[in-house]
Amino acid sequence: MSLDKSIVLAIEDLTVSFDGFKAVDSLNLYVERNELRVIIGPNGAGKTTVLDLICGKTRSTTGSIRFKDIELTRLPEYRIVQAGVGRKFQTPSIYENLSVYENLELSYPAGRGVMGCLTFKRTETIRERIREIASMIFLDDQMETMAGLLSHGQKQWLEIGMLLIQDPELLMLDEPVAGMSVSEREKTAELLNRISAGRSVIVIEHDMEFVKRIAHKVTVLHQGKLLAEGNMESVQHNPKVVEVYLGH
Amino acid sequence: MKSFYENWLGGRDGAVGMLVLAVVIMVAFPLMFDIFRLNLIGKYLTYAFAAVGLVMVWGYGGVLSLGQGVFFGLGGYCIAMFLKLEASDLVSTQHQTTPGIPDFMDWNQLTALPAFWQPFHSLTFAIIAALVLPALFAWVIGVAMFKRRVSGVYFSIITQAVAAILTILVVGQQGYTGGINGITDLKTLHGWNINTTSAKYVLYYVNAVLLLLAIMVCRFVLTSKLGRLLLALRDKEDRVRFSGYDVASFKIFIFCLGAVISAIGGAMFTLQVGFMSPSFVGIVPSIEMVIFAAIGGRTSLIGAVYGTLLVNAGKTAFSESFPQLWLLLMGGLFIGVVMLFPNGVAGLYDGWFKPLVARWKSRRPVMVRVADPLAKSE
Amino acid sequence: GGPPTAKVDATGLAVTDTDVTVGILHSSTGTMAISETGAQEAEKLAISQINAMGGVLGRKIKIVQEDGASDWPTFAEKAKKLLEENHVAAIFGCWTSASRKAVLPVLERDNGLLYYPTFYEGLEQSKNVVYTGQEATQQVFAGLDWVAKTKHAKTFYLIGSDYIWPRTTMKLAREYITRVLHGTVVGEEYAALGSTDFGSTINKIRLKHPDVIYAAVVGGSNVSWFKQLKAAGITGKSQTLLTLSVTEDEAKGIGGENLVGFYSAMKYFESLNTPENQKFVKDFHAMWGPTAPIGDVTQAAYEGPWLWKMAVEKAGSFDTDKVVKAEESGTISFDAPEGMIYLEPNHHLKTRLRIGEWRPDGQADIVYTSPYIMPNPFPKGY
Amino acid sequence: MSDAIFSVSGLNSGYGQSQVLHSLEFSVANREIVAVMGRNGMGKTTLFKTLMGILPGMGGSVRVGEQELVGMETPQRVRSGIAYVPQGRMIFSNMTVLENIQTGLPASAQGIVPEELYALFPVLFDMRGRKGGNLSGGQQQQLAIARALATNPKVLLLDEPTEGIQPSIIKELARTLREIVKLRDLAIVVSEQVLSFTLDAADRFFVIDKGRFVYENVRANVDAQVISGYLSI
Amino acid sequence: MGGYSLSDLWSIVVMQGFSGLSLFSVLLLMALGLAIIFGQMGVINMAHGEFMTIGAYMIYFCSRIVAKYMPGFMPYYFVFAIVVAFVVAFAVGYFVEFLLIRHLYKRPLDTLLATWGLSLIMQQVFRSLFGAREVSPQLPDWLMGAWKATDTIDIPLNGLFVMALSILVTSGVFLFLYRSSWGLKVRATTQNRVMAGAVGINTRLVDRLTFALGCGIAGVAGAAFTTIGSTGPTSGSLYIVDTFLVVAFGGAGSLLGTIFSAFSIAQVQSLLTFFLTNAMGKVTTLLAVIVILMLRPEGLRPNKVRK
Ligand SMILES: Nc1ncnc2c1ncn2[C@@H]1O[C@H](COP(=O)(O)OP(=O)(O)OP(=O)(O)O)[C@@H](O)[C@H]1O
Ligand SMILES: Nc1ncnc2c1ncn2[C@@H]1O[C@H](COP(=O)(O)OP(=O)(O)OP(=O)(O)O)[C@@H](O)[C@H]1O
Ligand SMILES: [Mg+2]
Ligand SMILES: [Mg+2]
Repeated sequence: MSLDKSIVLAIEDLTVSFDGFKAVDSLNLYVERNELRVIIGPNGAGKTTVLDLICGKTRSTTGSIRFKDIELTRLPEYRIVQAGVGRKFQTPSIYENLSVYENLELSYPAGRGVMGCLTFKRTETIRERIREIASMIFLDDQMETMAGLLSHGQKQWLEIGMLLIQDPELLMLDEPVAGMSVSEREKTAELLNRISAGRSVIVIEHDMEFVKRIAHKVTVLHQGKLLAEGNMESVQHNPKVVEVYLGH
Repeated sequence: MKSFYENWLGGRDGAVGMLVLAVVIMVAFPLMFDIFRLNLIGKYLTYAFAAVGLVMVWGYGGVLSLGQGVFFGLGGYCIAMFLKLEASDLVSTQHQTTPGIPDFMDWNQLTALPAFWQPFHSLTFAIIAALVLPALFAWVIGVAMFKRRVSGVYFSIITQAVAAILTILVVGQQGYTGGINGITDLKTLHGWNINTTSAKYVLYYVNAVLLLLAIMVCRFVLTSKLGRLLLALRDKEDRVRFSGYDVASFKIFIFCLGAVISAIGGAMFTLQVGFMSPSFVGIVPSIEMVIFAAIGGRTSLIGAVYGTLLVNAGKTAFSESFPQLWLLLMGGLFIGVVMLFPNGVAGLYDGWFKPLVARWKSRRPVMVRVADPLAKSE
Repeated sequence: GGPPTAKVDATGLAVTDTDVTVGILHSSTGTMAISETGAQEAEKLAISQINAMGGVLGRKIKIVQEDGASDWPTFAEKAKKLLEENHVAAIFGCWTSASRKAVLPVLERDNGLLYYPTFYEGLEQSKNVVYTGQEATQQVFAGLDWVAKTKHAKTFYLIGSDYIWPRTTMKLAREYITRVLHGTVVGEEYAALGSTDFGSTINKIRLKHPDVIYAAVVGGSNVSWFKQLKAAGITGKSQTLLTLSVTEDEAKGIGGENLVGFYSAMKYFESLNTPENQKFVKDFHAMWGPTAPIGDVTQAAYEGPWLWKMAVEKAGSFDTDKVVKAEESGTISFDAPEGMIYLEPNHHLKTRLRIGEWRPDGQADIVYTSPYIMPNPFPKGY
Repeated sequence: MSDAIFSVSGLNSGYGQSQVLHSLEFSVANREIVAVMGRNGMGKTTLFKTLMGILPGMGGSVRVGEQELVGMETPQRVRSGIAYVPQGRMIFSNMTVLENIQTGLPASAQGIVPEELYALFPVLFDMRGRKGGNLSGGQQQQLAIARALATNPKVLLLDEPTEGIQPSIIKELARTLREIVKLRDLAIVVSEQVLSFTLDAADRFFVIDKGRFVYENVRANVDAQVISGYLSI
Repeated sequence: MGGYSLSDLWSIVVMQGFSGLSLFSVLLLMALGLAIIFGQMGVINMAHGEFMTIGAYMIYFCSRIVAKYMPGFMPYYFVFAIVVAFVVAFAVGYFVEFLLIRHLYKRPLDTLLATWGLSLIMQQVFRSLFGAREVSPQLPDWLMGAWKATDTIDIPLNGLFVMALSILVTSGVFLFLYRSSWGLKVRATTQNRVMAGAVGINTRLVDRLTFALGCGIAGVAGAAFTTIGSTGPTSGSLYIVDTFLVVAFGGAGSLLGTIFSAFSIAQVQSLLTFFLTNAMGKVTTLLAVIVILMLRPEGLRPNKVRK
């Protein structure tokens, strides 16, 4: 079967079970190019696990994940990344003891081998790119700050920046605005809308206001299975979704 | 030039440190001590290689190797094999049943030189082997462990087991290795008597220069992007992995680098002390090497040298003055350092000397991040 | 006072008109301290007795003590320090072969003197060393003769710790058993140093029913070995066991009750019933306490300072070369606690071998004393 | 307030050299829910850690009833009646859900988890045998709240409790907190950055900015616009 | 195996099986204390061997006292002396935690250095108190004999004793850690000390008693090992490497893992040393451990959760 050109990620019949408990249960999910997809669903629905499966952190029991014709289920993590999949973790995962600049630099996709690292030079192109990304994530005046000293929201942005600099074709964000202040949420929404141009983005989020602002299409998971899929409007009024997730 | 200064010496702080160290070991010590003491210091400085290697592997690579003695020993044995063959010429071994082979082989009824000893007739081979063998061995262990993501204490325990295995093998195969006695009675290097005073001075200086070079190489690695990557690895290994790096290959590299540096120390040990024995391969010396690095400050290359010197000088001084009670003093030293100077000798410098200088220069205090008490300490 | 220093010492040794400095180099710490303590005590006893008698060439002996810390490189370092910094006239010390091998090049280079007290594997003779313990042939052959004869032993099981002394010794023993005694070696086994589990070994031994267990296990393993033997029901009542590595020192650690009926082959036992020995035992206990055990090595260590004194006085000088010449003259003998001993030109002693049968109180009954045995450190054909 | 069960005065705190909280002053009545609102990095977590004695603090007074807590170690404070749900969950990940809850239970409970806790968070009952670390983010948050409630506290401190929790449970949680203070003698302090939850739950509002309270009001008088203003600068 | 009678072979199989089991109980008893201190608390206690030595010396001490003042009590004193060993090692552990360890929970790696120093000091103290030579406590006869199960099968009584003791101690520790509220506190504390404090656990007390308990168990182990091993200032160092190996191989933090690991190491080692030489047996066992750790990077029974 050849992939539809516009489909970047095709998850088919994906299942993973932990000691008999099926966290993801024969899931099918397709993400298109340039699409910003939001996945919602109750706590424990399997959202994070799906991302874990895509980026190779967890290995599937059965099923396939294809990213542009590449089968990801058996690739080592760093190859998946090199293929163009970037992933942000639920809690900010940055190098607290390095500066913002260094955080971004380490994520720049050059010199990824041992020798490459030893001979790596900060060229003007690289510097330029780092500055560009930094201003995109609102951190251009914090370049030399130790990442550990940033506020929670800034850390989240920095991690997004670290992914952006790799220019991935698929970007996955797990609860990017959890713990952010209201204004930061707004800025983040704006940021996501901006970066979804030219790539596909998967976002997991519980903040419905935020979802509304960014989602092209929403997928609802429940107990590892697909519960509903569609635009925000239809999903929000889906009685099943209200029942298990949104509440009355 | 600038990049040499920045990358190999580590900027101003590093260059000053290097300079002080160089003056201390290359000028001050030779002026202060007679050749006997200087030779002792030379011996300590060979351990410093292992400590520097551990700073890289443990301090920066974040994996605690409890088998660093294995590499020190491998390096030392390779050179010792060459020297032993040279010392076992037909004339000096004429009373043996089989003249021309090392004495311990004769005692063990070997009648011919084992094949794996043959190439060690060549000094070039011995030197290459002293560097390549440990690296290769480290690479094998590294690939086996890091590719499988063995880490933390499991890695430590495995390296310890490797040290135990090697000791048992070396001790058990005494016909081939000299057993527990080791390879003793080494005399000349290409006809050059290594036991004369002048030879000792030469070896001391060669050793000192090599040590400084080793530190510079490590500096270079640490100031390169790889150094920052190592820092990142210790911080968030998963993030590094998901930034597209093959984490294992970096750990393997650093482990091999540490191994080679330790091996140079072992080789220099053999030359300066005139023998090599399995008591460097085993678990206890490996732990002692960790202690040198820890006393030095774990993440300080130069600190490792001072740490090694401090511990060994303490050991020698205490045991000469109090042959019956010196263990108490050594134990006290270790505990004292841990309790009072959590970051070792380097911490003493960073935490006390530097702020003093900074205050003296009345710089603004920099904002530091206090470790979050709720975060798990691991 | 004796002759002036300029006459007795031409080599810059630490000799003055009133005293002479020697070194004692044993392990005070680490795993070997257990064994080396006795030797150290005996050397100090001998030196204090010699000093009480007026010293050597009219000079009182002063001691510099160093700790080898059970670590061979440390032994080499400390020997070097004693010779190059303290300029000692002689060193009494070392216990393991490995420490001696480490010290040997230092001695030869700096032309020092070492008095080495332990029974050992032989295959060595240095002009700078006097070996006051037995070399392997002295300890092995007569003992094997004795078991073969009195116990009509035909089958032997050899077990030792895994290092050079047991391995070399067992090699001699195997040759002797098969070639001279026409017996068979039914098993040969080496336990890693420090191993504490002998379950499998003991089961293997059972399977073979040997007439004699011939043992050379050392250190902490030794205690485990005998305790586990006893617990497995293998005791002196039912099994002949001849060991080369149990002296009164070890017996104290093993516990006499675990050794009863087993035999040791040594040149000396504390229970030796001669006036010289009784005086020695009395003096030793007066100095180091009534419960301090005196083993073979302890006694051999005691001989060191005395032999040195005799050699120095014969040479009329502390000068190493002259002392060595005196030692090699073949005329030095000493009425030691073990009986008369003769220093042979090959730097080893001509002595007797004794077989002791262990009693519950940690002492041995001497059941056999051999004639004098010439030291033969390089036996041909083994 | 006279019937204050929890009162804080002159509280200063910070990290190392830098002071974060500046003489905070507030009290909470029994059966009252107080919300501390504030943007990122304004000192909410610092406040809670100081109250718990996890950060040493730089002076001031913290009282539960008549008892002064300053100077006490953290566990003593807990025994004096405060309980804490930290930001970022901090559950014991190698222990089962049940065991996690049990760590909070007083000795008198003999390890039996009160029904009401499970009623509140049914998922915890279903997963009581699973390792805490294997739970999803939201499930862990629920567990952390349950663990704190299990200590049967007089004062409950919740640091951004809604982070990562699904909307229906957030609504449920607000209802439940109100329920709990109705049933039990309990005062609740909850920190949040978003208004919707606290508007449902809290009786009184504080806004913290750079370590100082800049706004205080009771619900009846609260102007959501004003608070939102503070929260979205 | 030609040349041996069938009954011979049978009895060897039985006795060999038994020596595997008794090695298992020795390893287990050694490892239990460390499984608590290292496995649970994360303290790399290099002085663990010395705590065992305390136990061994306590047996010696008691045996001397009893032999001198109450010779009639001699056959029974051993059991009593084990309790003394526990109490003394526990007390020493209590103080060591107070003076040293509690300052180091935030930097677990430094415990290696500090406890190494501690072990040197303890060795010197033993040497000063009891002399540099090995000592031999007088053991009751009933303990040192063999039970003649059949004509050709002798089962060592000390092995049975150690086995019984290790079953006892293991079940004690198991109940303590997994069935008591105290154990819950221990596990919570060791996972996150600050958070445990924040749910009301007196972490200082928990830490101190837990560490002391681990030391006490080491004391019991040392006491029991007087029946099979030596008692001298450095005796403990004979056990320390194996002890760490067993705990780590099991998967730190898992008591069941420790039991499995002791069992498998013991059986493999005892089998291999029977068929190979002693040294090669040991080498092969270590190699097997390495290979298995490679396949299971977090020990036999990893205590793994998702990160
Ligand atoms: N390693 C594991 N072992 C056992 N159960 C697991 C494991 N990993 C995940 N689970 C279970 O799988 C389910 C899905 O977890 P997941 O983290 O994917 O949920 P989620 O949708 O991200 O929830 P949330 O919104 O709360 O973050 C949960 O019930 C969790 O307990
Ligand atoms: N470990 C630390 N070391 C030094 N400063 C810190 C540390 N933790 C927090 N701070 C500083 O203290 C201030 C208050 O932080 P705090 O965590 O209390 O904020 P918060 O209101 O809880 O924010 P958030 O909404 O992000 O949780 C911030 O400016 C922060 O930079
Ligand atoms: Mg999730
Ligand atoms: Mg906060």
